[in-house]
Amino acid sequence: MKNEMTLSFLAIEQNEALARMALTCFIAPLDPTLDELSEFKTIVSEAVTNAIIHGYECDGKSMVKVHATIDDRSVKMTVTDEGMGIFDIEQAMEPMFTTKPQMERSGMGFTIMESFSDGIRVDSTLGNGTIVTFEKNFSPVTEVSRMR
Amino acid sequence: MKNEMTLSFLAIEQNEALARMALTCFIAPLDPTLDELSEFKTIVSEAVTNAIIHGYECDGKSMVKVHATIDDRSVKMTVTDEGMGIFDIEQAMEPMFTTKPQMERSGMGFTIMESFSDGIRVDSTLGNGTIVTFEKNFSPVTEVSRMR
Amino acid sequence: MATITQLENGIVLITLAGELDNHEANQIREEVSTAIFTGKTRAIIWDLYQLGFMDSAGIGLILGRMRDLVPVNGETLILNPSPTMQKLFQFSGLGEVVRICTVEEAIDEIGGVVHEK
Amino acid sequence: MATITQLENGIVLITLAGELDNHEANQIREEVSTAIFTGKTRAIIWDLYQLGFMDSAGIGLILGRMRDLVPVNGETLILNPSPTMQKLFQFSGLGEVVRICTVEEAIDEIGGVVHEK
Ligand SMILES: Nc1ncnc2c1ncn2[C@@H]1O[C@H](COP(=O)(O)OP(=O)(O)O)[C@@H](O)[C@H]1O
Ligand SMILES: Nc1ncnc2c1ncn2[C@@H]1O[C@H](COP(=O)(O)OP(=O)(O)O)[C@@H](O)[C@H]1O
Repeated sequence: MKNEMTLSFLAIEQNEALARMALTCFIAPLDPTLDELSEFKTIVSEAVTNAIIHGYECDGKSMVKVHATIDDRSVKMTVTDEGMGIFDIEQAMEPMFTTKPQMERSGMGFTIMESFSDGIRVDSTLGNGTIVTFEKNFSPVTEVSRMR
Repeated sequence: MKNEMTLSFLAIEQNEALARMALTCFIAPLDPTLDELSEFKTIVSEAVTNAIIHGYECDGKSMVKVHATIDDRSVKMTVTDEGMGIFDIEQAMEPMFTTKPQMERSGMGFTIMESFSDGIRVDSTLGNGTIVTFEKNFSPVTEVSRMR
Repeated sequence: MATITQLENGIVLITLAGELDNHEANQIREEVSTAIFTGKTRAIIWDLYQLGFMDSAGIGLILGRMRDLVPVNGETLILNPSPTMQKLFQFSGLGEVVRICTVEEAIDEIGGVVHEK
Repeated sequence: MATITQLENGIVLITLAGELDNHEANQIREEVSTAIFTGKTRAIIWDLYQLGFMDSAGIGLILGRMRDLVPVNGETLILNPSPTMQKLFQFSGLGEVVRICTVEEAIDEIGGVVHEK
């Protein structure tokens, strides 16, 4: 199947749940396994949270944008903010690296996004914002692997 | 509270559920009553379905756009398509009027949208598309009126 | 989702669940229609007790099936809609065929035989 | 949502439900921290059996509370995460404190007294 959506929302923490819900509903027709679904949800949550709290520091007035497409059983997603950008992308992607230890961030976001997706790409310019692009492939539907 | 979101999606019928879900999740922090919630969901469903099936005739390539804001306990929403537009808005809003009886449309969409909202406005230009704007006010939260 | 049961005496019971929107109505229309034209249907009971959501597409679906029954002068009853759905039926002039009752009571009203399960 | 129970012997049981994301972690952090600093906490049991979703914010919350316990050399056990959550704990080096067991078994491991409810 083919589908496409864009969701934009204010940079407030409440909208983390909104983004997860909308994207979960978007991929539901692919009939993902429980594990695929929760991994995808986790990716969405990590990327969207980063845009809200790092990109915009929860300013409550800027907009985070999530764009997603379904092409057969592959989902592509980009999470975009026009916020502060990342100083050193390589460093940011290291496990345990965080610039917000005082907020008890674990620095595991990018590690999780990498592990749970089939490809991630980070583009960022200091002062201009960040675009994180993912791809995740969903397994073919077989009778036994689904909950229905 | 204040919040804002925009959701765009391809004109396919599957996305009716996506729009309902996303908007339901968006207004959840208002802690609406069950009736308020299901009336709001119905409004969303009617307007989005119209954009998909009347505006774009389910072309599967054009995008429907839903924009919503929360200001205190009032929600404003616009559903926009750049599709075929409405020939005669007054006639279209009459109960039982439909241009798609062969699809078993009941012609009750606008009547429902009017009844369940606190204000509706329809702007449309033939060949250019339609914008439907709603307002719905949610009752103040009281201990007894909520399910929690 | 629609579960269709052929009861005695030409009564068809349609139990709806999930969310009945335009997409879902288009998915189940054929199955429901076929069931009605199989056998001598003289009444339809729609049980909405388990239905979580319905918009005007549900009205269209039900009105369409009422039209199917016009030639045989058939009856329709709609059971247990939510308060919001009930309003939709009122707006559409279907308030009179709505009942808050069990399927057995509805069968009784139509004049069928109630069978113990 | 976090339900916090002070058990005997300085063990605090934190039962999580719903979705633990950054927003939720920030909502419950203070309550959890306060509970730990009330009384002489020497061990925390996190029961995730009813938790529907967790992302790295949950890791941050749990690691933060493990740090709270460092001065008293306290123990932490994480019970019954979903397969996806279990992966998050592995990635973060917390795999060793994860258990698939009942709260009673966890108390037993820590060396507390199991009370019948
Ligand atoms: N959208 C973003 N905008 C600005 N900085 C970001 C963004 N996403 C990530 N970062 C930076 O990368 C670091 C590592 O991110 P991540 O691995 O998700 O861990 P965490 O969110 O726990 O800090 C963050 O601490 C932050 O400095
Ligand atoms: N977005 C739209 N674009 C074009 N025409 C529309 C749109 N929305 C409504 N209409 C027109 O208005 C009529 C009445 O709409 P409505 O009351 O929702 O009933 P129904 O959808 O059942 O036909 C439709 O049949 C259609 O001709």
